[in-house]
Amino acid sequence: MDHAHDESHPHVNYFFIFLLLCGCTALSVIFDVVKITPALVVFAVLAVAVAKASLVMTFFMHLKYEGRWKYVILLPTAILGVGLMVALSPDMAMHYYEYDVMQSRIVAPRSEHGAGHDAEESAEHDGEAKDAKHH
Amino acid sequence: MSSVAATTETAEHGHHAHNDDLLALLKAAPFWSTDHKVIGIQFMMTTLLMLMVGGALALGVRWQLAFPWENMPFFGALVPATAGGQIPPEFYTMLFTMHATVMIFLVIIPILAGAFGNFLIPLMIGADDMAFPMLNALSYWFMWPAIACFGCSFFFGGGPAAGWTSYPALSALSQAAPGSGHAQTFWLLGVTFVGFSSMMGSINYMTTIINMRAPGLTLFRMPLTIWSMFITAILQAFALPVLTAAGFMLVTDRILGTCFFVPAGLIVNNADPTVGGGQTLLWQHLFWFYSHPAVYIMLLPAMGMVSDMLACMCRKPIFGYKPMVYSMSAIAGLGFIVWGHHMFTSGMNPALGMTFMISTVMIALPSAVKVFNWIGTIWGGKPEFNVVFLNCIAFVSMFIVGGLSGIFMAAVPVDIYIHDTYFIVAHFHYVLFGATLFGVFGAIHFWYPKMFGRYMSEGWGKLHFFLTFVGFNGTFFPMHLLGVAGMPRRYADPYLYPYLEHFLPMNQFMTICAALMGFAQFILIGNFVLSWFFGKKAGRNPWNANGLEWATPSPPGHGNFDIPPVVYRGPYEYANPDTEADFWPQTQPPNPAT
Amino acid sequence: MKWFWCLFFAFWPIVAIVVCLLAPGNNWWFPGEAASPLGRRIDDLFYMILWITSITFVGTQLVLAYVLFKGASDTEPGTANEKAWFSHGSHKLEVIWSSVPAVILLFIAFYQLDVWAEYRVKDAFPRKRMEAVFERIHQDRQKNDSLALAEVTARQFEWRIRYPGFNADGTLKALMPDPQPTDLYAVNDLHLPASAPVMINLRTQDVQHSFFLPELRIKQDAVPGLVIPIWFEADQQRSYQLLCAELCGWGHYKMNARFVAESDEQFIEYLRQLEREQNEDRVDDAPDTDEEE
Amino acid sequence: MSDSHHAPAMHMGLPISRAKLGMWLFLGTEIMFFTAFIGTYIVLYFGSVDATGKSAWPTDTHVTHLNIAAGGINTFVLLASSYFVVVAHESMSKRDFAKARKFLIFTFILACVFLGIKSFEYYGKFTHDILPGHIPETDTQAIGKMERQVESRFHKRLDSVVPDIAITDVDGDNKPDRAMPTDQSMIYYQKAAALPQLIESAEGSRKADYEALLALNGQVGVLREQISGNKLTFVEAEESLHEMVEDEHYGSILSGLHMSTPILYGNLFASVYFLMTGFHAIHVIVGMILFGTVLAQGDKLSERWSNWVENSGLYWHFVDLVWIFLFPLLYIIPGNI
Ligand code: HEA
Ligand code: HEA
Ligand code: CUA
Ligand SMILES: [Cu+2]
Repeated sequence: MDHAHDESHPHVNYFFIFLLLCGCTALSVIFDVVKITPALVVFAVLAVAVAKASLVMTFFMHLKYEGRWKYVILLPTAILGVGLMVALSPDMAMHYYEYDVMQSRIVAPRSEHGAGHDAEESAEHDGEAKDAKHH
Repeated sequence: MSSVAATTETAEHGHHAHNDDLLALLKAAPFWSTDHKVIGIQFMMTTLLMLMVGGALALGVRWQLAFPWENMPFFGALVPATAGGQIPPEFYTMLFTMHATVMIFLVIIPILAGAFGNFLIPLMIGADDMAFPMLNALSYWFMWPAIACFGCSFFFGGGPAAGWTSYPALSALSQAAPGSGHAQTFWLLGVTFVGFSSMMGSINYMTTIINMRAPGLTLFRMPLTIWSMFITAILQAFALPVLTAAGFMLVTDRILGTCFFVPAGLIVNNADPTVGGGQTLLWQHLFWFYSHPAVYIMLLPAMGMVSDMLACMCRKPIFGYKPMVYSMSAIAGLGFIVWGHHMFTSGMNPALGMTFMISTVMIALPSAVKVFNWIGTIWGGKPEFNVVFLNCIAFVSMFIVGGLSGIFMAAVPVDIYIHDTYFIVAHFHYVLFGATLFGVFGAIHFWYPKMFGRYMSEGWGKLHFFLTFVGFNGTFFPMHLLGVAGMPRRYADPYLYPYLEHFLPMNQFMTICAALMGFAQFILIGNFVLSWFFGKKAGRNPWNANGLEWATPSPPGHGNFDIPPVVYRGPYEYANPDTEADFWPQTQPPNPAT
Repeated sequence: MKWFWCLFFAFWPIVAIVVCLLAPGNNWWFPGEAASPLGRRIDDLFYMILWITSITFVGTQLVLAYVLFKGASDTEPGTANEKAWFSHGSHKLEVIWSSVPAVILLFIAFYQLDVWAEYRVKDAFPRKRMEAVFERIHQDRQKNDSLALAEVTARQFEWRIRYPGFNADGTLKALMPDPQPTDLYAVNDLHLPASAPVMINLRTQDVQHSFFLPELRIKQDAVPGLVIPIWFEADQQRSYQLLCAELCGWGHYKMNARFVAESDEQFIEYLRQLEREQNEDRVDDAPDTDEEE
Repeated sequence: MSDSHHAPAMHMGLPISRAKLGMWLFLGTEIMFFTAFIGTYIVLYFGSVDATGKSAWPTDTHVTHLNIAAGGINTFVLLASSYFVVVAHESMSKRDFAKARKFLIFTFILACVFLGIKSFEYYGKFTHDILPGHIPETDTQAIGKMERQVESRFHKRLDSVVPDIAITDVDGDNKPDRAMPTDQSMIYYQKAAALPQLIESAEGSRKADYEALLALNGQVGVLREQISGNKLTFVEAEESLHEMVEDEHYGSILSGLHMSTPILYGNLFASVYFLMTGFHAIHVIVGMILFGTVLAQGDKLSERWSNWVENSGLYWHFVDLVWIFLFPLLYIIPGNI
């Protein structure tokens, strides 16, 4: 059924979409520069990314003009993708068990490098600090 | 009416030319062909070869378990890594790793999806070829780099020694398994190549099945084989990329110094402590996210083919066609959310453990539906007890055993005890060999006439079946007992432990049975090769079956269908009272009288 | 011939069942009765599933044999009906045979949850009973000290065990996450009090291993990078086999040790003994766990 | 499964071409592929905690040398290239092939620009040794790394300046009398030990070289002793390295060395960064090959290539999409959580 590409869909002003996308990118950079509350930045930046993605998909990838098959392909993928991350979180992101060898104790900031450091360093074994109490 | 029935008798006409056609085709392009049938047969030959290789490795494993540290006769001399025929423990590790790798990545997956998928899909949906023939050929030829990588890994690298699951840190730090050197890296590359091969195949199959069906072949008129191949392709397409990604991460961990799977502070074999910050459980999650769906990739096509064969052999419609389709889809869907059952003792979050237990036991439900429907199909049928039928029954019977042992493991508390014991080994050999391979043996006998225009020998086939069945159960049934007794898997010498000492005779018995089963495979290979030359000639539709593939000449020429097929009904109209014959091909126009 | 095959398929499940029935008598079964309360509950669950699956197994194989025999006799020459039964299935049957297993399966799943929780969920650990042990052996502990009595570190291919040492006043110290100068060390020999829940911290120094006590039905992987607490309770005062159940390299099969469950007094005496040995050797500081021999 | 005998419909399947369907399915698999990477990154991000249990992912762009500006510009570059692909495809369907070619050339150039900027970013990381496996995560490791670097410079210079004969020749006749030690560290040790003797017999610049090496040898010894005795804090180590580099005798041997700042989870960060951007870059290259094939047709570009352009376009938009998510995830968000 290899019929030629159909030109049925209405004309889209691609340049306008492009400008929108550029605007979005600028927005996310602005969010980064103007420090509003960090959590808000994350949310805003992700929202902008999703907006950009949907613009690209709907117009550049012509999804707006495709049949319902688009959902059949994209929804399961999206569910699986999000599901994978959700399922990984309890083990990888939020540990149920304690770390064995911590990456290190907190690295003291350069300026306040002081006396206590030696003691701390010597508590390490094999160049790695074992974490004392953490949950 | 019986224009097709007639062709069965008169199939000789033109058949000869087509046979030569195929031979000519093979001759003209012994290596490179984009014809799906040639590719399917290429896959078939390669995987049967690999079955022998994987089986030989298994016999090495069995030797060590039956006669620990004794010199392997004649075989030992062939393999340089053995110390004068004796299997050193690190070589034992490599043996079962390679055994599983070969069997899973080079036998089961490619024989189902590669050989049968390729050969059957276009024929059964009435297409002249796959959607992307070139991609298809590539998917076969990507097997060879994979085989080469596995070969390099085994023969030049020292051997991958982390099991087929290759858990880090054992697989990520080369010092952890000193013998494995570059082998593990090669191994991972091999898996990546197999992945590419499957990937290309699956996209091809999905496109072909979605868009190239013959007129009239609606989704719910597709044979279950096609449904199963379709669902398998979906599983592959969405699960495999995750393994490929994880594989890349593990490769870079090994050779580029990344640390996705390497936590800090590991001191392996006196080396400096590692500095990474990665997590080993991540690999297990990503690996099983693919490899659990993969076990259904290794089963579903066999389920589909067995359904078709059973209906045809019993001369009876498949019992519950739609439930069969839905249950396969359910298996696939649920298959994506049960992977954690391989990690019950891994230190996974206990809440995840509960969730995975519930989803895992629930996956038995669609399997139950399928089992009951197969039995329902035989019920009231008129079976002919030929090789195909026997293998199908073995499939059902063995799948029940393998599936039921899965229930033990799905229950987390019980799995705490039986995890990583021979109970697991028993389980997966029952589903992989007992179910899938018997299904495949049946399918080989069933579609052989279509592939080569000749029957395989019935007598030798039955002998092969008998020996394999007996040998198989003799080898693997006792493993359940070993597992309950707490014998851990992947042990080169379990008799080190007093509580396992008395299992030596049982293991020797199992090894003898394994050798018997191995011997039986020579019969299969012999039957396969010799029937090519001496088999009884077969017409277009030797089994009086309904599927579209039987409307082509045997073997089909280039382009498959000499008469463009039009489909009028589903593939299971056996014993329909509206027709005289006890079958009613999908392509046969409706009877004007009714 | 077809009768032969019918018998063949009917025969093999009988063999399977006979083998299973013979198994316990021939010592082809569990390595002794479970030696811990949790282990017994695991065994009970095992037997429950065994019953359910056995019935399913027998049932399905019987039906399979039946339909085969029926098929064989229906194809005898001269049987009345020429064609097979024309049926595309039965909705009622489908509903029955999917809902009945569904109920059974859900029962299996939910019935297991609390054993699992008790075994692995930290908040469900038998804390009270563990504390009673600390009391009996006079452990000097703060509120937040680890419940573990020992730290077991797996490495290729042995088990290293670290116990807390003694205070000057003779009380046992609590186990600290970091090695302490007073700690006591042993290799491949784990001693802990019997008849009470005891906890260890499991870690690994290199690759993944798995702590497996078959007689107690306990198994837990030692995961690189994590410290995993496990508790168990041995009924009898004797020694048990401890093995490694996760592939960890060429020596995986020989990575064994023993676990000795003993009375509280014997346990303390064992630690004293360790202390004496360590001091005799004039190893003043604790040997570094990570040092090579 | 119905046995209804309707006249069969002539067309089965979806109303889109096989190639496009195949491409979409392929994109589905690609989504899963990148999901694995991005998911890995996200969970490792949150799992990489310090002693307080908070995520300790390195966010300070001064130490990670993450170049937000470069990332931002690259976003524009890719968006623009995506735009050109769409209009190229539009021109193709309007049969204006010359125009399509022009647009595709723009796309191609923008892809090159993207890769150029990417290599610039990579280069910045290479020069600061922000590479997986190379990054010290604690002060101790940073000091250790400094020691190794100094030693390796010292050894290199030893190798190039002191001839092998100096240690194999015992009786001074310039002929080897004994075999070279097989152990590399032994060679360095013996070469260093031979320095005083060499100084006596050498002249001019050679002599100066030897003297410098001898001085450095003494200094390395002091350094080693301090480090093994845990006597050096990071700041002191940094100072002493600074002094060594400035030293008039042997400073030139060590020129350019500086302390690497320890970055907690820096190796994991580098792993993730290079893997994700690297695989994205590989996808960009594949896209360039796809467009390159069209451009290679030159004037012969025709109707036949319309599908090709459409499908490579879909692929290209996907590559763009991945970047749309990578940019905030890698560059912007880490500093804000
Ligand atoms: C074709 C391959 C295949 C198939 C189909 C299955 C099917 C199943 N598997 Fe299996 N499995 C493997 C291949 C397969 N498995 C492999 C290779 C491993 C080991 C990997 C390794 O570690 O190396 C493994 C390991 C494995 C484990 C991990 C064990 C461990 O390591 O501790 C578990 C745990 O839950 C499990 C469960 C199941 C279940 C519940 C099913 C179910 O799908 C089975 C469902 C079927 C039935 C239940 C039978 C029919 C139903 C009835 C007759 C109805 C009535 C039944 C009841 C009421 C109970 N499998
Ligand atoms: C499809 C998959 C498949 C198949 C078909 C088989 C088939 C067999 N397997 Fe395999 N096996 C696995 C998949 C499979 N296995 C997996 C995944 C593992 C887990 C590995 C791991 O832990 O990582 C495993 C592990 C495994 C073990 C456990 C090892 C251990 O844990 O220590 C054992 C032990 O008995 C075993 C035995 C056998 C035997 C005897 C056969 C027999 O059926 C084989 C029969 C023989 C043949 C079919 C070939 C006959 C050919 C010859 C005799 C030719 C000789 C040829 C020449 C001399 C050229 N297998
Ligand atoms: Cu340690 Cu296996
Ligand atoms: Cu599984």
